[in-house]
Amino acid sequence: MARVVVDVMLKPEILDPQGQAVQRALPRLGFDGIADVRQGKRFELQVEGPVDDAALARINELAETFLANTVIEDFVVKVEEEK
Amino acid sequence: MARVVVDVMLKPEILDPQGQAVQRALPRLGFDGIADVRQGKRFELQVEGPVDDAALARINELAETFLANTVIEDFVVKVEEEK
Amino acid sequence: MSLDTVEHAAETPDTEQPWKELGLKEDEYARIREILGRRPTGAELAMYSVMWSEHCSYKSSKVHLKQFGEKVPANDAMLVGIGENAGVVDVGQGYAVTFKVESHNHPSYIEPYQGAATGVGGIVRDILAMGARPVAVVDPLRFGAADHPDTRRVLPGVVAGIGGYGNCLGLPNIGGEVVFDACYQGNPLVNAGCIGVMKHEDIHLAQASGPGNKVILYGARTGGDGIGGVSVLASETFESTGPAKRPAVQVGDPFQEKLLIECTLEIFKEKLVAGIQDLGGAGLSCATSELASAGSGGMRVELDTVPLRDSSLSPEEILMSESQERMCAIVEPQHVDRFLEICEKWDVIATVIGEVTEGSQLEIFWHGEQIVDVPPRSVAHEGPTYHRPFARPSWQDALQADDAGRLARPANGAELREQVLKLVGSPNQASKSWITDQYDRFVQGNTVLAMPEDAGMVRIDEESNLGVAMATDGNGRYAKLDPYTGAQLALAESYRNVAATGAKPLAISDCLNFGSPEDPDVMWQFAEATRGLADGCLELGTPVTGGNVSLYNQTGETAIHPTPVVAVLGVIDDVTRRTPVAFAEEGQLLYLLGDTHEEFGGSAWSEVVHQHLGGLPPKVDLGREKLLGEILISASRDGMIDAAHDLSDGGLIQAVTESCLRGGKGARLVVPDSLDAFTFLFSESAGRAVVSVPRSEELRFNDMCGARGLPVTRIGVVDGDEIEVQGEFAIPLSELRTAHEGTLKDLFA
Amino acid sequence: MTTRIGVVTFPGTLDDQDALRAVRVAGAEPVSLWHRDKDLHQVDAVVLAGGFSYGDYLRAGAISRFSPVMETLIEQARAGLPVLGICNGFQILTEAHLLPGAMLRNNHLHFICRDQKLRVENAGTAWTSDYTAGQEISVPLKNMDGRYTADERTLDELEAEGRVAFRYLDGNPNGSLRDIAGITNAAGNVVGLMPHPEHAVEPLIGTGRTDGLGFFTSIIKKLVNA
Ligand SMILES: Nc1ncnc2c1ncn2[C@@H]1O[C@H](COP(=O)(O)OP(=O)(O)O)[C@@H](O)[C@H]1O
Ligand SMILES: [Mg+2]
Repeated sequence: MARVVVDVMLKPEILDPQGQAVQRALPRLGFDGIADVRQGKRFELQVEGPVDDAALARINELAETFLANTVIEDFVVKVEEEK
Repeated sequence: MARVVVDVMLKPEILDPQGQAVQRALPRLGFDGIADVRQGKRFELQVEGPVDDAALARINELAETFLANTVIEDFVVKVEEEK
Repeated sequence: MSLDTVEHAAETPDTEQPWKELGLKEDEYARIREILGRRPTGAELAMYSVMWSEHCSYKSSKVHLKQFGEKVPANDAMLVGIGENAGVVDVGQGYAVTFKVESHNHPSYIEPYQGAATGVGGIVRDILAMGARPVAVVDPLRFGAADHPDTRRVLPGVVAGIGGYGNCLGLPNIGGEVVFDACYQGNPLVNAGCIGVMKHEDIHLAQASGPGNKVILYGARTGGDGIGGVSVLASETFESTGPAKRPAVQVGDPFQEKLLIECTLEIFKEKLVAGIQDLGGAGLSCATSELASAGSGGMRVELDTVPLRDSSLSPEEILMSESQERMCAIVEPQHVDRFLEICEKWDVIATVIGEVTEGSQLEIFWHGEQIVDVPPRSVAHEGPTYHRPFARPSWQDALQADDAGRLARPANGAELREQVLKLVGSPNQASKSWITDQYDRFVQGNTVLAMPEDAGMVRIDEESNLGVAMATDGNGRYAKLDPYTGAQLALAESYRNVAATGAKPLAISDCLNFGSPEDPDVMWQFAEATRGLADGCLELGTPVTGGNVSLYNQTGETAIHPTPVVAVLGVIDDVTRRTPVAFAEEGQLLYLLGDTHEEFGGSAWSEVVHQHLGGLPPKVDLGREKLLGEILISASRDGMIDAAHDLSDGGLIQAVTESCLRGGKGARLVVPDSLDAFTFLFSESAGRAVVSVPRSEELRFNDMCGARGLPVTRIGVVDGDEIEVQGEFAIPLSELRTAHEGTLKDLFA
Repeated sequence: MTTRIGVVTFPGTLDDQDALRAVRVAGAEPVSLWHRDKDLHQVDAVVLAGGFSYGDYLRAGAISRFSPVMETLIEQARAGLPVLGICNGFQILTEAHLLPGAMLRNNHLHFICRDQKLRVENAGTAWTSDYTAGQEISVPLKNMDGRYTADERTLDELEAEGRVAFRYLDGNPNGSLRDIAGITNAAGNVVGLMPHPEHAVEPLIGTGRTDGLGFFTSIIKKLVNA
């Protein structure tokens, strides 16, 4: 079975309060040199059968219509090697 | 500036209701052939200066003590090529 | 990219400007040129276009809204009236209460979660800007058909957004409405209300006076949110270097808003502000022009000092940005340091962006060059006024003639029973707990009553037990049949709900949701509804303290039902005397207050059983509503009743079912001689309530009603674990509970 | 000498005023503590109140756990200072590893607000001595991330040592493992639970019950008798 990963991130121009809160906490924790933090979602899908173009097209559609809210989010679909 | 990504996923033995909810919705949306869905978090960090071993070690520590709660979560740190 | 300065605008009168794309009419653009004596700069055009929009200027509605200021009942508790961020009423003991309802309909259709969340955020800042601590929120909602697939997208998102924002903010949600109707399919209504409390001396107004005083912007950084339309300007007038498409959707940060609230309250406590305004629609354009306009007029702003989230924003975009969680304060110079210190304490970014000046112009600079030089009143308060044509729709008579009285009625007890179960389990009449359990109703530790009570009630003074109550109501079906009466019925129901808890209704706010004002049918509905509401408020003695209008709620040619939502605020001297809805004491007597007629037009029964909408809505008798209210309040204060529930949609059987389920006790009902069982159970005559009276109080209660001339009928007793209508049918509570409480869960969980 | 009980306010804490009120209603002196201040101002016990500190961003309690006040609190809690974590406070205590396990999103993925029945399993902690073991109480529950989770070994250990302090009755509201609503550390001074006893200390307000008052009277008695 193959693993397909869908990364969903807020569009760059959209406010990301979570990422901001994390970033603001960093100096307090003694971490500096990190200019920006954005927080998004990662979906790991276990796909039955071959991950061919047709399967990827379907997963793209799934990401576009369901996993991501394209009004405010962008997404990337990647096939991962199974370890 | 380089981008470092930290992926945080619930440990495999921990119930992931968000992933499950996604998976359960799939048939309704007309998608099948996906055996499992897990949902995690993705952090994109913009790092100032070079991402050398020292910087990576610090980010690993950040992930271990802060970005992930290792009681329930695993994490992976990756350096991404800037596009 | 060259900057369109005031000087440049004066020199280039013939430059083409995208006024049309920004939604201005030709004559409006001409008027702007006339006011300024030249063409506007890009920044000025942006300001005028958004401030003169329907949303900000109320240009179609204000000729009708005027009545709320004219037909003001005497002897009112109003401290601050319409025109400010929110009205303020005196509730005694030195306390003042401010409250308001606003719509966030269109954004919630596009992005349900964020649209609803930022709706809550916006109304809370309005209340805060008056100087008050927000103490509770309410959320009247309307969705398309319950079983429509898109409702599955919109409803869970809206509910999660309202909960996500309100819960994180620490404001108890104490009431609201959920109504389903196909007419709201492409136009859900997401109205949100907030109540705030302060001492009289703490009332703050949105005005900038005192030359030399500083203008401080504080809260979130400004980003490219909600400026979709204005990007046209950046890209067409100039060669924009920023992202081509700015988002029309705003994302809320309730955590930031919580900090903003605490920080602002601490600033109020130290009396550090001379004027204050929240940033909502039209962002800085609105805040600066309104503050200046309400003050002496002069203000100078250095726009490049505004802290940005996105450095590529153009000055026009900064002026227009609707980034959430921001406030603007006018502060005397000697208080600035302390002001900034308090902001720092709460991790809130605060920046001096300008000052109040001697002059009468609002002047805005960008990198040292002047890009705005306008009389602020012309932007904020002197927008266009339309006298839109209106006429009674051609279909209105036929609709009213289609009498619900002719619909087939249940023929026997078995059919009645079946229809009762169908009614109480229909989406509109079903329990809303699947939704309301997602809202924190306990936070702040002052909630006396919350869902599913008739009105929400919060204690505002721990020593004296002074409290306030609020209910919101609106019935679009009634208003469609007759908008004048429909608006009065919304008012009457909300008034009745508040009185049923034992609180005295004081004043109202409203949210008027209608279709396109360019349609004379819709404008007629609007004119009728506002007239009905204004007349009703005059008669009931409850002034309109403020509200909100949402127009263009329509899909293509089809408008939503006219939906005036009314929020009534009441006060109760001692919250320990409040009356809940639950029938909890076995053996207590049930009395029906008021008169029941055969009134089924627009009723829940006609909808659920016959999918019918026609005829006339129930008649309104506001004198009777007032009397009923007085009786309910006296009875509660004097301990004559243990429970009360107003009768509204669904009629008596709906109210009795809710009260029985809430108390976990059954009831035996007897149909009064003067009525048939069907009318008794399903009629929606207004001005009624059902109460539970301890036997020891029966005489006293009857005497009081008799002495004051309110019809009262003994209809049964609290008893057992079923609802029995004698001679007709009985339904076990468990069966009613399954029908009533399962519906929304089955649809949306 | 009156007992002084501190309540910490983090940015985004919501139920601090309620907790202070509950302390007062129970008869102790409430003391407000500020997240940036390391000083605990000689309080005899501390309540970490509910809410959404730092918006619950990252994970509930994850950012607050690193506040200055927590440095002192963690040290003193280990030395025996009584600490009660309610809801977000419980989440902070697990993030700070003063209590084992972690809190995850409710299994139904919704915020839930309801009156919740609980059984007091351990009446021997600093915060529960006014209850009897097995006693059933009802207090409001309201949270998004209330599903208690720990590995099997930890759970078995908690059970064996009687450190499951409260269990949900009449239906598990969030998928918490073994119906756990609250736990205690081995010494019994640090207790955390998801439901809100501070919302149930006055008749009429909230659910109209006073079942939560015992938490506050328990600690006062313990401190007075100490
Ligand atoms: N969206 C909502 N938010 C909060 N409370 C709600 C909401 N919808 C309904 N409620 C509450 O549920 C109860 C029943 O609602 P409803 O049947 O509309 O009341 P009524 O008919 O008395 O106006 C009321 O307490 C009302 O405030
Ligand atoms: Mg009611």
